[in-house]
Amino acid sequence: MSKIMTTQEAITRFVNDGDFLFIGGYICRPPFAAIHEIIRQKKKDLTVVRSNTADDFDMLIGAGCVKRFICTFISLGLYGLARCFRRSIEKGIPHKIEIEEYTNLSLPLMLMAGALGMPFVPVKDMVGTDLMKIKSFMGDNKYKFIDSPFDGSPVMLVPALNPDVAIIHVQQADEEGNAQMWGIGGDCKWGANAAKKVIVSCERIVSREVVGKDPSRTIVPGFKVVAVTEEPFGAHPGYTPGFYDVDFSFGYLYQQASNTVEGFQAFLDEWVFGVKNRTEYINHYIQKFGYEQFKKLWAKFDYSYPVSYAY
Amino acid sequence: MSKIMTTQEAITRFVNDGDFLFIGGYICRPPFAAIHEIIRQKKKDLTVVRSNTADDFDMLIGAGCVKRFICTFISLGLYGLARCFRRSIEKGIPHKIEIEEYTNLSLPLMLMAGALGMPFVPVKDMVGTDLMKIKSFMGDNKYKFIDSPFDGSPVMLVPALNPDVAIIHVQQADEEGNAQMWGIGGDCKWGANAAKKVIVSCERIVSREVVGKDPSRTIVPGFKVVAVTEEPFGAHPGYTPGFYDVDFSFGYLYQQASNTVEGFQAFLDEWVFGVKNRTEYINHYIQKFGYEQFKKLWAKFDYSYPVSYAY
Amino acid sequence: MSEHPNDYIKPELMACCGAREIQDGDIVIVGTGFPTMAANIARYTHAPNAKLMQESGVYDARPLRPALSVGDPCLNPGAAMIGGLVDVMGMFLQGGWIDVGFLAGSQVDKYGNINTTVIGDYNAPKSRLPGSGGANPIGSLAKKVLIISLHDTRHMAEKVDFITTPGYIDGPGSREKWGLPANTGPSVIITNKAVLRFDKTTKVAYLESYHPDTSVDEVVKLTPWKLEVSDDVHETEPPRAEELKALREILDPFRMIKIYEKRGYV
Amino acid sequence: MSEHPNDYIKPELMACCGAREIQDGDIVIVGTGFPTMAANIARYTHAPNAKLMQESGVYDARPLRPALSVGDPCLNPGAAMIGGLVDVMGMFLQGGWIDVGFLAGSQVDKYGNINTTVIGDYNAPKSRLPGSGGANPIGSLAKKVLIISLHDTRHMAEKVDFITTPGYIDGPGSREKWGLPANTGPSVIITNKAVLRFDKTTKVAYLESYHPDTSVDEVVKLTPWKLEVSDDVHETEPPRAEELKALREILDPFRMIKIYEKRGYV
Repeated sequence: MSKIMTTQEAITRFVNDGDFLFIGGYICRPPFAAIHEIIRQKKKDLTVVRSNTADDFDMLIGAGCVKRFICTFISLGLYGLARCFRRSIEKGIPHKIEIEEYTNLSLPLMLMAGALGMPFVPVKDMVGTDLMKIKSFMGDNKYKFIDSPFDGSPVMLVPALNPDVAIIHVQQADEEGNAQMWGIGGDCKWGANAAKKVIVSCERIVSREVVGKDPSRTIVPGFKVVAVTEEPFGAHPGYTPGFYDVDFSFGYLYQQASNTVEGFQAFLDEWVFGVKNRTEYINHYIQKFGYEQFKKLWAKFDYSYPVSYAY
Repeated sequence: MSKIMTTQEAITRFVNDGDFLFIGGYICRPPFAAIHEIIRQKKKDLTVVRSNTADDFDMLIGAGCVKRFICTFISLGLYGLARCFRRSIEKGIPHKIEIEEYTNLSLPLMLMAGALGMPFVPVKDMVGTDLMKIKSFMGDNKYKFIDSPFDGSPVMLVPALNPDVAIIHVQQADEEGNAQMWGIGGDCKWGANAAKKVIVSCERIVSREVVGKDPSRTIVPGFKVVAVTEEPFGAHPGYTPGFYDVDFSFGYLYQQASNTVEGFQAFLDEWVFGVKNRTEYINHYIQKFGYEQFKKLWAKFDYSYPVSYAY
Repeated sequence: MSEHPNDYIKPELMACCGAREIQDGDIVIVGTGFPTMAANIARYTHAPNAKLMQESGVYDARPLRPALSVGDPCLNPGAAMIGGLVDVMGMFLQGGWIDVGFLAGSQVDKYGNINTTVIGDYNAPKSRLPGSGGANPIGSLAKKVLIISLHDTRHMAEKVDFITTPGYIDGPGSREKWGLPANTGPSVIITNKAVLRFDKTTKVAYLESYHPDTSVDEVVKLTPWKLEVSDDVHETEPPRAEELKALREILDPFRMIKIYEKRGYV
Repeated sequence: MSEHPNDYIKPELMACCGAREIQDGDIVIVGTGFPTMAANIARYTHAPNAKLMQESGVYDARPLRPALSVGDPCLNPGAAMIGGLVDVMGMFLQGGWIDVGFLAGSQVDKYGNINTTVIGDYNAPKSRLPGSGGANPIGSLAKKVLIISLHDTRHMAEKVDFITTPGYIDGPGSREKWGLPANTGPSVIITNKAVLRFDKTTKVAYLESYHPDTSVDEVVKLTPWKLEVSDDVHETEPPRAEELKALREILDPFRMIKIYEKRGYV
């Protein structure tokens, strides 16, 4: 049963205003095609979550799609602080988002707990710091501090997270949604599997037979997936291992643009609202910067050794 | 820094009487070369753990190496109940082992908790059954039943396990111990990473460069590994995906032998004590059953597609 | 109307009874033998989108021979996903995604509790069995549990010697009391004589249908608890032609299923 | 005696100070910039068996260019293992395997607490910073934490505005009270002026050595808490020839480290 559809259809059908979204990636495999479509469709009041975020989440915040953000970290890396995020928190532009802060240990484990059907999970970090003192929309359920029933020692418990929808970008998937990924994983596998529905964006759709040649690469089974979208260069300006490099100059472009509200709007008008889909986006990129610059992003050829699962 | 050594040396140096051992596999990749060596060296008072066990654990129990067994299941599959295990429990031959029983959900999660540095982990199974009533050497720490501090609902917590040594068999590893595996995983990754020391047995030692061509296949990092042993056909009569099939007729041979104490002893005398190492074992196999039968075990050729991690 | 060839054996009928419990799109966790055959009959007939998995870590395998264990080599090549126990038992089962689980045991009782641990006293056993393995979590967490059993007073009991896997435990309210997820629990007991379901109120298994060569009276007599009989009790529908065709031509060409006749499934 | 060329810049000295804290065989979790350079200088000099990892999921990468983030593409090809955050932050860090972690922040205080969350009031911030990321768990759980800081009264504080990452929190006994693992915590603060260590009793950072172009007095004056001075205070050993060679010829041929001069590390 094929779940292949356009990103436009996937976002229209499966992302609702007010939903709780996990969006995978971090420089590696951010699902930018889907993120742009969420902005194009002016989705709002979203709660968004991921450990370590960058321009992708900054853009969603600047575009006014986000109400709440369960976060650990947001920055433009090399280019410093996240501008839209700062404007939201410091000046309420376009509005002040609510944030609930965890860490790159506790948050991935909360997603893991969600994926594994656990109500909560013990973590060893956060204790003794101001991260314990601040509580936002999760209130007293941000964490609980108990004495271990085993040995009486103090233990922090953090709750499982189960997003409504996960959106991830991977190298390849089949039409049922069996999603295969390699390289830096972040919290992608657990976040996707914690969600009630998964939208899989991929560089290439492959046959079920190709998936079956190397089933240990699958991180999400088809039965959890509601939509499969084929979006080559779908993670640009982030990268996808084996497909293309980070586009540092585009990252600089975004940082420069997002320095001001006007610049950010102009960026959206050009790169999000000014195009209908990823194909037009890439076409615009090539028109503007030239095919040579586009071609420079392509990954070099350096293949692994095949393995066998036969008996 | 190479950690390559013989299985004999690895077991001599890193497995002590009284140790708590995780032994990976289950029909797929049981580390039989190491198991035979443990028996040859007459290690004793071991506590052993794995979810789902078969002839491998039965043999260790029959040989008198095991004092305690944290278990979920033991059987000879197709060939019915595990004979040595039954004799131990029902008749105290060679002695009655102590067993602490969990399930194929709770036990893997206890190993996962051990690997992740968690003190305990909540599980949803076991409740309401006689598995809750029986407690052996773990006593009241077999589990704890609490009211969730989040919503008051009843939650069972089971403790993390951290074995002294893990022994696993994988397809390939480099000299530092970076261990790569594909196909059915069981609780191998979590069990190995929960242990304080890991002994990696592998079908083939490969260069660090080969490992680096496909780093997402690595399940244990070299820094946890104390010994790397190259043991082709090291999982026989179990199988290794891509290398060789299960040896059903040998499984039958073991079952027939282990039906009686005398038969079991004769089996050990022939296949464990009668050979010095895995090379002699395979040589004996070929002598006894012929090269043609040996050759039939070899896996067919059916390779996956290579992938690239380049940028 | 389906055709019903009459050359079937009892294990084939039982596999078909299992198949009919599976709906299209169901996510099914299977062991070996009956469960795999039943689930695959469903896939090849009315439930083409049902998906199977094995607790060892395999999802949607494409085995070229019948798997003889959940760790069988034939489950590896061609599967859609292979992880480990934490993936299947944790992420999929405890995560709440499994629609159907199959279980069998050395003893099953009127509440659908199953014993795979010990016959006799736990500390001085008459016979020590393999233990829970994946059975307890499947019985605890799958939305629908199908139990396969031999129908006699050795394999069925008023009360099992040891509850390895929870059915309705002590009866109404027990699963809820222990915090097991809502809408889970045993759905049916398929034996070599009959199909039993569980009364919504009492949670005790009652007779829904008796197999063609037996009768209500015989089944009642073979059952060690006071077996209630459904108002619309009827003969079990025999295997349909298309079910047998899937089983014999695609799934089990060597008719390994006959081994169950030797084990008493007649 | 090592040679000490005198053409080094301050960030190079600081990277060498970091390198000297790493012992052979140490498992080191690094971010980008200083930490990677320091750890790699160690690997190419006295600690060839030290191993590096990044929180994003990478162990023992072999990057062909300096990584610009923990998710940089150059960390993928050639690594010994790639998993995800749960593998590195959970299995390796919370699992208790990390010997050394590096941290930097917008503010660091006398107890080695670090702020990467907010300048000013949390609810009405003067400047909102990126947040914890991996910093809090590294500061909580690594056996030895090396802190990198600019040495002035803006970046160092008697008390940080917000404790993102625990040093010794409120002083002696605090880490123990909160249940943080024994024998963890900050070990050193390496600044552009000096090397500070933590007093075993008071847990307050004191002056161990001042860099060649400064003095005890200057460092004391630049430090916003009453800086105790070690009895054997001395000048920091300048970069050794072999350290600079590793840095300049192998690790950073384009001398990207100079960017730190622009950021005030002079």
